[in-house]
Formats: sequence, C-alpha cells, structure tokens
Amino acid sequence: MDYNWIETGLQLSRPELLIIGGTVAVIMLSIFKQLSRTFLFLCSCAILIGAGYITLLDIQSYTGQTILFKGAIGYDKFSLFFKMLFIAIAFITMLFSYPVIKNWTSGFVEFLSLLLCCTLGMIYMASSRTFLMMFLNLEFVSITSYIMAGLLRHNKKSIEASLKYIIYGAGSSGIMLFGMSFLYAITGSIDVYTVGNTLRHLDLPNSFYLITSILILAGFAYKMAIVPFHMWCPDVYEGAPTPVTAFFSTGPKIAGFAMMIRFVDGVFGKGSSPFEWQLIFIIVSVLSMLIGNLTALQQNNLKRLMAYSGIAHAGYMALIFLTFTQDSIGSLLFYSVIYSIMNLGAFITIIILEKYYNIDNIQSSAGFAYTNPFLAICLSIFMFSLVGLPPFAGFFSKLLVFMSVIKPLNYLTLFAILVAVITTVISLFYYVKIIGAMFLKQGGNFTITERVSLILNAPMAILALATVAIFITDWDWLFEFCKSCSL
Amino acid sequence: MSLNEILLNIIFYALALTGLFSSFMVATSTNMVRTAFSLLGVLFSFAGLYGLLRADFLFAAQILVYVGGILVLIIFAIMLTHKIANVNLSNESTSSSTVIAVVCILFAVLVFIALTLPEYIKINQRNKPLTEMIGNNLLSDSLLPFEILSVLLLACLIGAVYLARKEVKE
Amino acid sequence: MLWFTKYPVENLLILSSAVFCFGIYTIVTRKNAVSILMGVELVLNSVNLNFITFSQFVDNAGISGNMVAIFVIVLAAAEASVALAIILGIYQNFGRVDVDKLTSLRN
Amino acid sequence: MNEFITNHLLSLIIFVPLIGATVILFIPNNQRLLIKIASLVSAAIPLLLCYPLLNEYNSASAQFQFVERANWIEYFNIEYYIGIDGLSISMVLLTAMLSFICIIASWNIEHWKVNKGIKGYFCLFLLLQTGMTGVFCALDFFLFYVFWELVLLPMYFLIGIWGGPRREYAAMKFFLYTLVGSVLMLVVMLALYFTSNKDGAFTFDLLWYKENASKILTSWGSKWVMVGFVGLFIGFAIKVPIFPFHTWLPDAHVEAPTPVSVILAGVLLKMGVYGLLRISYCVFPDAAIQFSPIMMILGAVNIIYGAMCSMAQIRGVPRLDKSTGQMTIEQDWKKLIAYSSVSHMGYCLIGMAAVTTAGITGAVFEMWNHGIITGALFLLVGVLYDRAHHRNINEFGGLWAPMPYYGGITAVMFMASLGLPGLAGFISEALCLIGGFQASDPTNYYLGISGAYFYKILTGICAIGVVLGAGYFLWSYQRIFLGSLNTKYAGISDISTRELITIVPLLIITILLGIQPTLMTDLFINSVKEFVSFIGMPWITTG
Repeated sequence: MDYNWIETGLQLSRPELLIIGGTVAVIMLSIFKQLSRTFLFLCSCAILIGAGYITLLDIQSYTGQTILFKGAIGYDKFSLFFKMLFIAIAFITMLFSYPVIKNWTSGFVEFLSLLLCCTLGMIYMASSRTFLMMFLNLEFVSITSYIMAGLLRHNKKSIEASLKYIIYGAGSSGIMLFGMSFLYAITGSIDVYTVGNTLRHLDLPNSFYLITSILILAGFAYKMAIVPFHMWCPDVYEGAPTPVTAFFSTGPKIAGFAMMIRFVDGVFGKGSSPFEWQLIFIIVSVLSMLIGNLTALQQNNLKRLMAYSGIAHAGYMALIFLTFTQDSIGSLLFYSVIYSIMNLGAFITIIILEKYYNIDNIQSSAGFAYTNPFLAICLSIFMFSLVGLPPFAGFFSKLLVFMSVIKPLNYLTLFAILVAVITTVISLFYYVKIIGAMFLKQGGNFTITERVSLILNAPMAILALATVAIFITDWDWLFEFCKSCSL
Repeated sequence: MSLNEILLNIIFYALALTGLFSSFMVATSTNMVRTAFSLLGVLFSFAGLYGLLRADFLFAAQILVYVGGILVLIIFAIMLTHKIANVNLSNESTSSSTVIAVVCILFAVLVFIALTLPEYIKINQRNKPLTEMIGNNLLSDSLLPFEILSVLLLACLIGAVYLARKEVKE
Repeated sequence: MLWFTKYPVENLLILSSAVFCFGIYTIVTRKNAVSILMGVELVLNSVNLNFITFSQFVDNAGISGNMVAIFVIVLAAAEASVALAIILGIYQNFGRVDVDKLTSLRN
Repeated sequence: MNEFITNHLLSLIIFVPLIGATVILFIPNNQRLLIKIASLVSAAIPLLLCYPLLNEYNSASAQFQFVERANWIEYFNIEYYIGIDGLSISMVLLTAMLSFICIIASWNIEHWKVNKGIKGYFCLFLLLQTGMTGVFCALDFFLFYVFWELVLLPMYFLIGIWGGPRREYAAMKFFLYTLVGSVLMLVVMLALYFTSNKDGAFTFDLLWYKENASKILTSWGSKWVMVGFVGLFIGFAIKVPIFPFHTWLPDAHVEAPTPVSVILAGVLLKMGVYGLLRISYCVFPDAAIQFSPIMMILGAVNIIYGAMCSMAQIRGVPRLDKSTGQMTIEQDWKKLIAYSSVSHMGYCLIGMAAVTTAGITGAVFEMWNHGIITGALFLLVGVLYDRAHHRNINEFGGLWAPMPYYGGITAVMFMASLGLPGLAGFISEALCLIGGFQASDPTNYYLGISGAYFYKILTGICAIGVVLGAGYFLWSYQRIFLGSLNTKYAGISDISTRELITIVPLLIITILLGIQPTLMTDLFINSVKEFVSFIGMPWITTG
C-alpha cells in the first residue's frame, strides 16, 4: 500500500501537529506542581506563536489547492487564511485572559489546553471537506466550548450557561446530521464537492432542497449564532467567563462561517444552482439583523449586549451568501479580520471593567470615562467601529460586504441592503448608549484595587490603534490578500 | 417468500415497532426510571436493526458503547441527581399544543421526504461483510477524523473530570 | 441466504423520522436536563439509522455512512460524558436539574 | 522646507490641528496652561498659513488651486484629492479664523459649569477643526464623506460632555439626525461610484462627476437623477438645516457651550450649504434646475419660520419640563439666535434656488457673513451667560449702564445681523434677494402661479423676513439693554479684554466688509460665474 499521502499530509499540517503536541505537553507539565502558572501560560503562548509562524511561512509561499488525507481536508489559501486568523484570535485571547485566569482557584490548565484544542477544532472546521469532518470538528469545537463556558463551575451563571449551551448545541448538531443524511442518501457520498457534482446532474424537487438546507443550516447557524438558532447566545455570553465569551464571539462564530462557505461552495457551488438557496440566507440574515439590533436596544448588561451585537453582525456577514462570488467571500474574510479586531478589543475593555472596577452593565458605568479615560476612549473607538462609522475600520468592512452584495441589483438584494443600512443606524443607539453613559452621565466614584495590568492595556491599545490605522492607511493589500484567499 | 424471509420480516417489524414505542415512551413517560428503560429499549431495537441491515460492527458498537456506556452514564446521572429513595421519580414536561403541532408538521414533512426520496436513489444492497472495510477505512479515508477524535476525547476527558470532580479542599 | 433483502427503505426512513421527531419533542418539552440528554440520544440514533440504511442500500462502493455512524456513536458518548459532568455541576450548584428552574441568567 | 509648505499648504491647514491634538494627548493633565497654549498654537498655524494661501490664490481663475492628489485606497480608486476654488476658499478662511477665536473663547474653561478635563476638550476641538477644513477642501467624494463623518464624532462629545442640562438628549439628537443624513449621502455616493467610468474604472472624483454630469443624467434617467438629488439634498438639508429637518438645531445650540455653538453656527451649517453647492448642484445640475422652485419655497419657509420662532422667544414659549412636570416659560436669548440662523440660512437657499450670479454670490457671501456675525452673537451671549448664568431675555434690563462696551458691540452685531445697510449682512442678504428676484421662468406654472411671477412673489415674501428680523433683534435688545436696570445685575462687570480679543476681529471684519464687500466677493466671483453658467438655469442667458 502506498502511504505517501500520510507523509504529505503530516508535512503540511505542522501547525496542527505542534498544537496537538503542545497541548499534551502543557497537560503533562501541569502535573509538576513546582512549575508556575506563568510558565505554563508562556508555553501555551509559545505554541501558538510557533504555529502562527509556520502558518505565516506557508501562507506566503503557497498557492494552489491540495486535498489531504484522502479528501478529508482541503489545503488551500482559504484554509491557511483561517488557520492564521484562528491562531491569532486564540493568541490574543490567551494573552488578555491571563490576568483573569491566573487568580482562578482551579481551571487554569484546563483553560489553556481547551483553548488550544478548540483552536485546533476551528482550524479543521475551516478546512473540512466531508460531512464527517464537518460534524466531527463542529462537535470538537462545541464540546470544548461547553466545557470552557462552565469553567467557573462554582459560579451558578457559568455552569448554567454551559448547560444551556450543550442543550442547544447537541440538539442542533443532531438536526444538521439528519439533513446531511438526506444528501448522503441521494448522492452516496459524504464529500461536499462530490455531492455537489452529483446533485447538479439530478433533477430533485425544490422541496427536498428546502427541507434539507433548513435542517443542515441548524447546525451551522447555531455556531454562527444567526437567527433562529441564536437563543443560546445571550445566556451563554453572559454566563461564561468573560475571556471565554470574547473567544466565543469571534473564533467559533467565524469558524462556522468558514465551514458554511466551504459547504455551500461544495454543495451548491458558485453560479447557478438547481435550487435558489440564497432565499434562505436572505431570510436568516434579515432576521438576524433585525432581531439582533432591536433586542440589543433593551440590554443593560454589557456582555448580553455584545451577544446581540454579535447576532446582528452575523446577519451582516451572512449577507455575502446572497451573491456568493469570489468578491463577496473575500469581503467576508476581510470582515472577519476586522470584526475579530474590534470585538476582541471591546471584550478586553469589558474584562477590565469587570475585573478592576466591578462594572458589568451600562448603568453602573455612568461617568466612568473620568476615572479611566484611556479605556473609555478605546472602548469608544471599538463601539464606533462596530457601528461602522468612519474613520474606523468597521466602516470599510461593512461597506465591502454591502458593495459585494449589491452588484447584481435586484429587489431582493436591495431589500436586504436596505434592512442592513437601517439596522446600522439603529445599532448606533445601543453602542452610543455605552459611550454616552461613560462620557455624558454623572457617576459615582470608581475605586481601583490594583493597577490595570499591562497585559490587558497593551493589546487593547494596539487593537484600538489597528482599528483606526486600517482605515487611514491603504488597506488594499489586506483586502487583496483576503480576496486571493477566498474560495 | 421463503420462511426465512417471513421470519426476518417479522423480526424487522417487531424491532421497528419496539423502537417506535420505546421512543414514544421516552418522549412522554412521566417516570424518570421508566424513561431511562425505554431508552434502553430504543437502543436495543436499533442495534437489532443495524444487525438486520448487515452492519455487524455497528450492531456491536451500539450495544457496547450506547447500552454499555451512555445508558449506564445516564442512569448514574439520574441516581446522582435525584433522591433515589423516592420511588416516584417524576419527569415533568412542559408540553403545549404549539409544540405538538410543530413536531407533527416536522414529522409530516419528513415522511413526505421519506416517501419521495427512494424515487431518486438506486437501491442495491451490499453483500460484503463490513468489519474489515471499516478497519481499512479507519486507516485510510477516515484516518484524520480518527486521530482528531482521539484529541477530542482527550479534551473531553479533561473537561468532564474537571467539571464533575469534587472540590479539593486545601 | 440468511439476510432478508427487502426491507423497504421508506419504512426505515419513516421509523427514523418518527424517532427524530420524538427526540426533538423530548428536547423541547422536558424540564429535566437528563431527560433532554435522552432526547439528544434519540435524535442521534435516528441519524445513525439513516446513515446506516443509506450506506447499505445506496453507497455500495464505500462505507462512509457507516463511518459517520461510528463517529456519531463515539461523539455521542463524549458529549454525554461532558453533559453529565455539567449536569452534576448544576446539581451541586442549584440542588436540582430542572432547566426551567435555572434563572441565574435573566432573559 | 519653504517649498514643502507651499506645495502642501492645504494639507498643512487641514492636518496641523490633528497633529496638535495628538501632541496634546501626551501632555500631562495638570499642565493646563501648556495644553491651552499648545492648542492655541495648533489653531494659530492654520490661520497663519491662510496668509500665503490668500497671497498665492489667483482669484481671476475659476480653476481649482493648491490641488494635491495622491492615491489612498487603490482598490477602490479612492484618492486623497484636495483643492480649493472660490466657493471654498472663504470657508477655509472662516474655519481657521473661528477655530482660533474659539480656542481663545475657551480659555476660561476651568470656570465653566461642567468641568470635565480640558485635555479632551481641546483635543476634540482640534479634531473638529481638521474635519471641517477637510470637508471644504475635499474633491474626492469619499474623502469628503470621511471628513464629514469626522466632524460628527467630536461634535457629539463636545455637546454631550460640556453642554447644558439637556446635553445628552441634544447630543444624541444631533448625532442621529446627521447620521441619517450621511447614510443617505452614502447611498447616493455608492450609486454614483458604481455608475461612474473614468478611464474604465470606478471613481469618486467629484470633478469627474461634474464634467460628466450629462453622462450621469443619461445613464440614470431623469427620474433617478431626481431621486439621487433628493437623497443628497436631505443629507445636506439636515446640516443646513432646512425646514423640516431643523429640529436638532435649537437643542444642540442651546445646550452646547459657547465656543461649540460658535463653531456649530459658524461653520457646521455652512457644510450643508457648501455640500449642496459643490456636490448636489454640480453632480445633478438638471435635477437642481427642476428642484429650484421647491428650493425657493423651502428658503422662504426657512426665513419666515425661523424669524417667527425667534420672535416667539421674545414673547415666551411655554414648555413642559418632563422631569419635574412644571410648565416654564422659555425666553432663551441663545435659542433666539439659533432660530435666527435658520432664518439666515433661508437667504442662502433663495440665492441658490435662483442660481444667478447675484444669487450665488449672495449665498456664498451670506455663508461667510453669517459665520462671522452669528459667531460673534453667540460669543456675546456667552459673555453675558458667564456673568449671569442664565439667558432669560426678560430677566435682564438696562444692562447698558453697567456694560456700555458690551452693549455697543452687541448693538453693532445686531444691526449687522438684521441687515442694516453699511454692515456686511446687508449686502449678502440683498444679493440673495436680488438673485431671487432675477429668476423668472414664464414657460412653467408653479402652484398655479406663472413662473414669471413665482420667484418674484416668493422673494417678496422673504423680504418680510428682514422686517421680522429687525423686530426680534430690536425687541430683544430693548429688553436686555434698555429700560430700567435690574438691580441684581447692577454690579456686573463689562466685557473683559480676552472676550474683546475674540469679538473685535469679527466686529472689524463686519464693518470692513460692509463698506468694501469686494474684498471678499472678488475672491470668488469668477468661480461663481463659472458655476452659474455650468448649472445654466433657463433665465440665464449665456454669452
């Protein structure tokens, strides 16, 4: 038998191997009590930096498409891009969660190792090509997420969030598999591209496509947190430890989008398809934008508000499926980079507010800006960027998505864009509510027990700066790069 | 139709009906222990169906993993989270006519698919035994998922142990 | 020729659909977290039945449906273990495992 | 170095305040004087740079000058493209001057009611200046839009943090109104972008749009051109503000601190008018011609309505205080002036509706004059407010006796604002009205009136506004400065030297331009002529 494919596969998955080996190593090392937490933390960071570096080298040199491990994963710029992005997200998350988790009585090593595992799962999610891999990695990310949500196991909120997450997650992934079984039934294959090719030669009724798509969408949509599979989102975001929430709001969500793109590309393909699947996405994205933004208006808890904002943003991101061209996929990649930057930044500010000032809702942050103006300014930058106002990067990311969608102008896309624009204006209310509370309201005194750690302040400042800098500078290269990485 | 065939037919429908009835009981029974045992019925009858479908490996896996593992876990969970001395372990549910209606619609839709789908597929049953193929597949097509699964189980192990253990008092 | 060859695919599909619907019904209506978990198991079993059926009847060249089923079984076990750990955690914190009584996260 | 300055004059005027703001960020909070001096310097440099700008500006040409052009975002063909012509040079001057004056007017910031850190205030102010100057210089629509939005953020904070009791409401209202406007602008902008074709590529180049206005007309069709025009119009009308989009203005003005009100009235409102002239008119000239009668009506409504509202402030407006549930009679001097801005902007609209040389000259000149005069008026209100801590017209009286200088300056500025001949305001208002009177289009009927008389009738109605203006200004002057002295304010101190420094330059300019308006109009008369012939209203006879 020829086993060359294993060798090639392993060669091209060095970052993954490093993460797996590193995770095991971190778990092993944690047995030795004399090793400090800082050491373990630095080890995990080193693993991610190493993996990121290797990916960076790969992504620069690599062009083309390879299928590894007998069709299990696709190795192309698309998957490399997400590999890089997820490693970066995990690294930033790990960095700023250190000041929080180092004081936990238990769960420190678990956090590090699960974060690494989850990153691995996300990387594989973005490159999966078969239903089996998709389901497996979705569950991989989900299961690690369930545990991470419940890491503060003596905190009622945390463990409750974990339970709610697992109930919704397990249910929706089961539904997704049920849908996939129908596609398997028709085509006899679990490879998405084979499935797509076979489907193109069959003349199936639309009702079949519709039902199957809705069933399958359940699993994806729950990871992407788009309506109507978003119910877990606010509870889990509020209950989970804040660094974990920050991670949930970026990594797994984007991984869901990556997998969805791969799936749609395989099964329906670009261009004409036997079934107008775009209609489903119009509905879910419009609903996400509306429900996310309108519900966010009534929120007071910061993490809950960010949850609804995340739902709304998922709606904006889902718009790209209306056209699903190389351009629109590229704009989604660009959006996910910018979204990660602003969302992680916003969550760092929330972590600081929570940890040092004991603020977790808008009301109690009244007048906060005069206690820590630096933080308030950074928060304002992230919030304005999340609205999509110039001169912040969020403006371009939104604009690019809208522009990529509007090109084949018809009533449906026009309607979707119109909703997107109107909800953007609505979203201003709640983002500015936070800023308004901090700057415009009179508030009490905020005492601080210790100085805000540099490990929180520095990433926050860098991300805020990046949000502005990406707008001002010529970000062509980034978008060109994203486009070259699109499927 | 030979006697064998008739017999197998009877077995098939018996298993199917057992599965159907047991799952109905899982969904509606008001007693916790009865629910768990109904689940046992579902799992066993499904194992039998796998056997009839010539998925011998899955027949074994179903009994070993599901019945031997998961169900035991579930029964443990019931015992750990209830005052087991209380014989009447009630299992409440919040059913409403909307939910029933939605589920019925879902069922109708799925039955519609079940009835139309076979038109589009060529039915041609396999005759080869499976276990060898599965073994080969695990080292070729499914090698990567298999390895990922091992990492996943490691993560599960860490997480489940962490979440379930009692606090170590220092 | 021991094995019976003529189970109609439709019947298997209807059976799996019914079990699937019962599973969904269980997940949606049950209050007890352990029961909800059982509902999830029902759903996964119905999925397995589907995949195995199609693997036997449609996919003659490969056995990918069976592979999916195997992975589903293992993942179900993994998920169940984590879920039960979480349920135990819930029991330690709340003293009960009824989902509708969990109100620390307000809506 | 010298060459660098002359080559990048406009960029420097735009970005020096931004650099100043960045520098100020790093000055420790307790170095108050240093912060103030740094911001004064960063506002003074653009003003000084306006001298070479004026020197080198060739007023005989209608072309864009001091053009700087560089690629910004190549993928979308977005350029850093700036330059000025006659329409914008006066606005650049006005921005530089008023910003500088406002920094001086903010010198006593420690004594304001709301004292929340001076560093943030000056940083935001300088950021605002960058945004405003940028709007007047940008020749790339996208760049214009970015600067336009850049103005929004600091203004929100300046009103919201340093404003009066209802500042939060006012700031949010301002923010939302403007954002809705800019979203509309964005939509039209993208539509224009995607239908443009400059050497085979999409473009945001405003001059290309202007040159190819006829192409846009044919590719869009006259119906969609009108839609585009209206979209842009609403976006700008909110800023101007044109009735019925004006309701944010009294709130924002009344709540904002004095220097911010000055900028708001002096510069921000002009951004709307400027946007109409530079973008709406130039990109959709055809729609502008069709829209002219509506513009005329809106102008008349603005003049009369604004004047009526001002008048109402003298009589007193009953208002329900929602928090206490008490009825109060509002007689706010600042609100009076805020509404008078609405009225004055109406003159600009009249001039713009006519698009005759006199009309546009009047409109551009009115933009400048209104900036100077109303800016000074808000400063004057601020002077009294700093001393009395309220602005209720009825509670003063006889202030002439303790404050003769103040009374005198106020009298001159009031006269200028109501349009007394010999002062700057008169000339621009008269030109606008003349412009409106010149327009006649006998071929059409509007509201059942022949086009030959329509414009003349409406202009006649507008002239009533002048009378009303005289009414409310003189009445309020009488209530505040004449009559018997309210003993509460017997010991009130007269205007201080610092306050004089802020107001006297404006006073001098008002008188000087009243006597010699060509000093200003010569700067832009050629550009105006070019503009008028470009739009080509039916009553303009070419050649």
